Amino acid sequence: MPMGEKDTTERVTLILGVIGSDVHAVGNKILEYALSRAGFHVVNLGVMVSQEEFIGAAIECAADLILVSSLYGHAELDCRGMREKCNEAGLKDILLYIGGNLIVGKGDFEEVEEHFKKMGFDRIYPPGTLPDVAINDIKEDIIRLKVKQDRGAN
Amino acid sequence: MPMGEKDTTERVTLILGVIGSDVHAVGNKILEYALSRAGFHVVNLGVMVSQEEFIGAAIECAADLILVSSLYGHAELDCRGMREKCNEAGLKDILLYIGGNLIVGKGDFEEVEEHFKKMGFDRIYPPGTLPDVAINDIKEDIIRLKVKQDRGAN
Amino acid sequence: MELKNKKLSIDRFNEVRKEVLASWSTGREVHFDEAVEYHKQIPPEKVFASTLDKAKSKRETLTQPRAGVALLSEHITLLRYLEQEGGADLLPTTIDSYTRQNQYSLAQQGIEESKSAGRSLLNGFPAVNHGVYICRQVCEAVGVPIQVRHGTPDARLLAEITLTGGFTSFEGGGITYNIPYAKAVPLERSIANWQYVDRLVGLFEEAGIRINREPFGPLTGTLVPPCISNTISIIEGLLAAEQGVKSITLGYGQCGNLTQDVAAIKVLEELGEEYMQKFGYNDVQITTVLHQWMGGFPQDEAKAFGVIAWGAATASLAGATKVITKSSHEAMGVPTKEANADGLKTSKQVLNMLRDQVLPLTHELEEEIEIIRITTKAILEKVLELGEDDIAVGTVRSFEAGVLDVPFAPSRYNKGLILPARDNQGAVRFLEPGSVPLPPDILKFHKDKLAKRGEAEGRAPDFQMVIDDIYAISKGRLVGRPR
Amino acid sequence: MELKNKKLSIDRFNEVRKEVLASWSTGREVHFDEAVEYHKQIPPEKVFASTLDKAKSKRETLTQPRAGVALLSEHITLLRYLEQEGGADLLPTTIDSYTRQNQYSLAQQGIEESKSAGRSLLNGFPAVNHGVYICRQVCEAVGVPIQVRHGTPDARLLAEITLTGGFTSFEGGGITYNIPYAKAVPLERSIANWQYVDRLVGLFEEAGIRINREPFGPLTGTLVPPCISNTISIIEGLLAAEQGVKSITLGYGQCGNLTQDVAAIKVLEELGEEYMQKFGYNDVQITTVLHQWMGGFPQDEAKAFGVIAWGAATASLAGATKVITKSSHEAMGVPTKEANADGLKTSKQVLNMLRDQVLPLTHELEEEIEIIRITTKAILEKVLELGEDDIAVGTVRSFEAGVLDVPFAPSRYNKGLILPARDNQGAVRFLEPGSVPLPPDILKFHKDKLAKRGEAEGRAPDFQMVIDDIYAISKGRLVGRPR
Ligand code: B12
Ligand code: B12
Repeated sequence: MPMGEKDTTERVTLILGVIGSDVHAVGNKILEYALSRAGFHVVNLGVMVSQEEFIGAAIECAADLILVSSLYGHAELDCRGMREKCNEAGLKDILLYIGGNLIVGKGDFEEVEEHFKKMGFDRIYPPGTLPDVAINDIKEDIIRLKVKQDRGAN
Repeated sequence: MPMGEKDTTERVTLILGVIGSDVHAVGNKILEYALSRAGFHVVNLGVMVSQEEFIGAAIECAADLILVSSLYGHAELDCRGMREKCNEAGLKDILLYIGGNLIVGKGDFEEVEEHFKKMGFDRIYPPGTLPDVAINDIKEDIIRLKVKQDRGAN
Repeated sequence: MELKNKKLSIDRFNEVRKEVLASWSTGREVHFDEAVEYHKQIPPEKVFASTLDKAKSKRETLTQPRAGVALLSEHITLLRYLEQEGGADLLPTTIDSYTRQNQYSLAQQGIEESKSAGRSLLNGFPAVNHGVYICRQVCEAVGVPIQVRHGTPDARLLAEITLTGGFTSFEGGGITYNIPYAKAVPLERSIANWQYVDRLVGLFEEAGIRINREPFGPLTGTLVPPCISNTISIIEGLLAAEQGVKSITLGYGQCGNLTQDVAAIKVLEELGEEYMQKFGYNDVQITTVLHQWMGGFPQDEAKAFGVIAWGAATASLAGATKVITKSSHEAMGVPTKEANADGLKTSKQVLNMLRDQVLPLTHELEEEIEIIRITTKAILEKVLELGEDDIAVGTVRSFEAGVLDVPFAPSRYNKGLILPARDNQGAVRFLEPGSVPLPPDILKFHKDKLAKRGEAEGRAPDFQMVIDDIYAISKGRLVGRPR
Repeated sequence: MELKNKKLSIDRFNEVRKEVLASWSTGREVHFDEAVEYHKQIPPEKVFASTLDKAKSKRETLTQPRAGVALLSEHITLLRYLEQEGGADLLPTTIDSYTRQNQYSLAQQGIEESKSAGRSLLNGFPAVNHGVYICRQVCEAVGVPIQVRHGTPDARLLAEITLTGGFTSFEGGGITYNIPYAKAVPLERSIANWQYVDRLVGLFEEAGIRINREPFGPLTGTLVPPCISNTISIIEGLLAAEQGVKSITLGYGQCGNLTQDVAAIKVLEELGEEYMQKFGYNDVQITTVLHQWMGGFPQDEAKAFGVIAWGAATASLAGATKVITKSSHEAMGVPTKEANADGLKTSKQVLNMLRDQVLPLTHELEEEIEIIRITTKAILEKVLELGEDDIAVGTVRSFEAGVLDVPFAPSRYNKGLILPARDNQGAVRFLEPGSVPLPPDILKFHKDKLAKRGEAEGRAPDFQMVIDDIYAISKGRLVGRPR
């Protein structure tokens, strides 16, 4: 029996926040609204969130996914070592998404994607990505993950 | 004794016109005004001037120089063979200048210059050239030419 | 035959038609009844007249670029790009300069050389040489209405071929496609030739097919006082209506001063309708078009974007039904399709941002409207007087007398006595009125305005001021101040 | 110490100064008297205050970009390019985000990594880390006045270093560089820290050196109702004036509706001057700045040029003393120097073309002016009431009470109860007034305006409408209509 839409989203907890010294709050507020309406359980840490705060919240809430925003251009500096810290904290399976304006300047997005993939992010989004895109991806990834977990549990 | 400014310009007759089926009249009117004010004897044929008309007028007025304008993009087609026709008509020494928007589209000007040099034009001007540029060049070229002719006459 | 503003008889039309269609081989492809059938299957959203009508009733300003290259597949690629990437609401097919002068052999040579050069050596699409079926391929390749834009004193064959070819709008007129576009074509002749074109459109109308017509408002594009261009646009509208044309878009080229431009468009529409009524053409749809600045552009592309955006803002605030867009390549050459699409997109962004905003009627705007209205009417009435109530005859006599006079025009049938210059706010005024019958108080208004500018600049208004104004926008300003 | 709107005593200032200068090594380079001597030799055309003054008296609108990169020579190259190619009348030095948060070690790391990466990994120029002498090299490298632009709640050290470093203008304030730029900085603290900055500027003033100050008007840049940003700009102006600042540029971020934007700038200037008088600051030079649209931009560059040009047109028609320009890269990332210069050039072309044109006062404009005037005054008076006539105290209490409230701000010291949305003409109105003390008839005006839009769109105004409006300009429109 395929999993119903409800099941997919209700079981899912997302951590949302803007990393580093970044204060861009508008997209964050919209993402919170749209992800919550899509049925996810959203824990929004707001702006200026450190790696430690993301990871702490993810552990506390048993989150499936961390959505990192970075608009102001310092994502390369701010995200360094995040995947490793997740691993150290025991968050081995956690999905890491990142979106926004990830580098300083208008770069080639494929290079940017490559770079952040290497840093351990599962999905990387170009500037101006609409929430719906993320919502679909989350559903897809989570189904895959849950199915995997369920299989593992059996 | 160097030639005075007066002498340089007063002895000079210029044929001015817009070649082919081109009707761009505004630049032509301004060129006529500016070149006349600079002291040259200007014979303005206006717009839609054929090669034959240019050459006929040059012979009739014993002109030193033909200034061809072409704005509308067909200069390559309209100017073909003009130098040869001048030669045939006995206008071996005549200076040929051309300016305007010489090709269709925004091309590399150096290529355009090269191309029209090969076609026998002495000076080629990029879009938007101001009359003063041409006035200085005419003086320079004419002095050289007259000196040469004077030497020849002696 | 003697020129008269009278609907051509069908006999006379058919007589001429034979000659016209015989003047180039592709004329053979024209069959009127078949053309009517062809038009009947064109869906309304691809028909110019209905699309303009809808826009007018929604108070929307549509975008339309200029575009045309020599060869079919390149031309289709270009138009599709402008539709899809540029979001053009209306498309053009700009005709090359040889075709405009009926030099079809030269056009043919241009086609051949373009083929071998691998790039367009012609500055437009040679529709006559291509013929009816190639035109239909063009029209069928896109999803929006498409218009023939050119500059042809004798466009009879071009009209036959392109209208049979499925185009639903045809630009031009006996004055606006002669005076700025020709040197030696008598007005009697060009007007007569355009009566033919209008009659052809009228025949389509009578057969149930509405073709849109558009006088070329901007004329020489360079400091044309609004009363001049408005008068001429309205005259051509009337000439077209007499031949049975029912959808007419009156055109105007932006001058740059917002108040004057908005006033010009408002008067154009108002008097256009008034004179249609006056002459009993009661069921003509009148719409308006503003052309973004038609004079010399800045070479710098960023600056050109500024000019383009200001043109779009003006069109929107004036409530024009459509705006003809320019590109950032304007000063340099025919734009690439990308540059052309960019001009559309810049314009669209501004139009959309201004769409819901209106420019309220102010005292200044009312004054400008009144000035343009009075002057336009004065000239129109003089034209009618000289023509003994025949506006075609009046037009010819008015140009002879300098009552109608277009600045910087190449035609020898244009007196060229008037000199325009900008006032201290950048509005175009008469420095020299020539023989244009400006009422004395209006003339004084113009002189005063220019005197004020002269004072501000510490110089007397003269030809140098005119030259400075011709260069001004290309040098990054509106008013050509001394440096 | 308790917050009060009172000129800091020199003793208190000097006490704090020691701490400030000790907080990073480059603090050692600051010597006030030497700085004054340094400023004395800066020619007037490179001084912000005098340049703004001149522009204001000539009714000219000056251009200024945003720009800053990590390393000195790149930064100089950038500024020179903007001056020479872009024709910027005024230059900025935008500070990176680490420095803004006083994270000088992170900034240092950013400098090092930028050096090895060969490109700027910082989003601005880390002036504190670079220190006084590097700042002077920047200021000496260009021929126009240059300003520090940032977003720093505690900018005391930054001000000490950059003003000693020769900059002649300093942006920001205790509210505008806290509420949109920080999450957890108490207003008491940021206002106190900015009193220090203003006092420092006052000391320069007393030593004969005029430094310009500029509250950051746009706040979060996103649908901020003009009465909110005007009130806050004026408050910061008053706080600065109390500390002895004599040249103040009040700022405003374009919303997009021309009438509203023009009205906002006019009221900002008018009330700015009125309140300065009211509190006895009689010799303060007030100028204004309009920021081109500060919210989300279209990704398409041609569309972005449309937004930029419309911003320039608005600045000109509003008569702002300067305009802060955006670039066509805005939605994508910090612009290249070429894109940045293009934004300047597009703006300049429009400014020049509109320079001699004025927007006449219409009924609609008067109404909008009246609405903004009444509301701004109502809020200002409430702030004074809550502060028992102390505007610093009143500000803190007003934010606590939601009397002052900025939409979408990240600060936890901001209530965030108001919701703005555009009306049917695109003017920004209150959908939710929160606790902002709108007079009842004004509130009704806002509600009616939004109801009208709701009607036009067949939906009730709600948060979805707000979201649609946030996205609208980036999607090519002004009003976020449902699709
Ligand atoms: C005004 C204008 C028109 C008016 C002309 C009115 C008239 N009869 O004069 C109208 C609207 C009628 C028109 C029609 C057309 N135009 Co036109 N027009 C322009 C425009 C906008 C300005 C030209 C102008 O008056 N400039 C001001 C004067 C003072 O400058 P100027 O003409 O460049 O001349 C100066 C210099 O170039 C120089 N100069 C010129 N010749 C020479 C020669 C020498 C020896 C020297 C030293 C200097 C020199 O000195 C002059 C004085 O400073 C230009 C684009 C632009 N520049 O912004 C297009 C432009 C020239 N037109 C163009 C085209 C294609 C046409 C049309 C074919 C189609 C159309 N788009 O409608 C028709 C052509 C009709 C025909 N058969 O010729 C193209 C040419 C494209 C190309 N080369 O790739 C241009 C560049 C626009 C574009 N980007 O597409 N046009
Ligand atoms: C408004 C704005 C501001 C406001 C922010 C107010 C506030 N506190 O929120 C102010 C004026 C204060 C500001 C300040 C600064 N800003 Co700013 N700002 C913008 C601007 C114009 C719009 C941002 C916005 O609100 N967009 C609307 C929302 C809805 O979209 P969004 O933020 O992009 O988010 C959406 C998507 O990206 C996506 N998304 C975001 N994150 C994620 C994550 C995931 C996983 C997914 C799936 C999707 C996703 O979903 C969101 C909702 O649709 C952008 C440029 C632009 N986009 O046009 C610059 C921009 C982001 N800012 C920039 C910069 C540099 C700054 C400053 C450093 C300096 C400055 N120029 O003043 C400071 C930084 C302060 C700091 N410490 O962070 C740069 C970043 C440059 C870069 N990366 O190369 C930009 C791109 C402008 C530019 N081109 O220079 N800014």
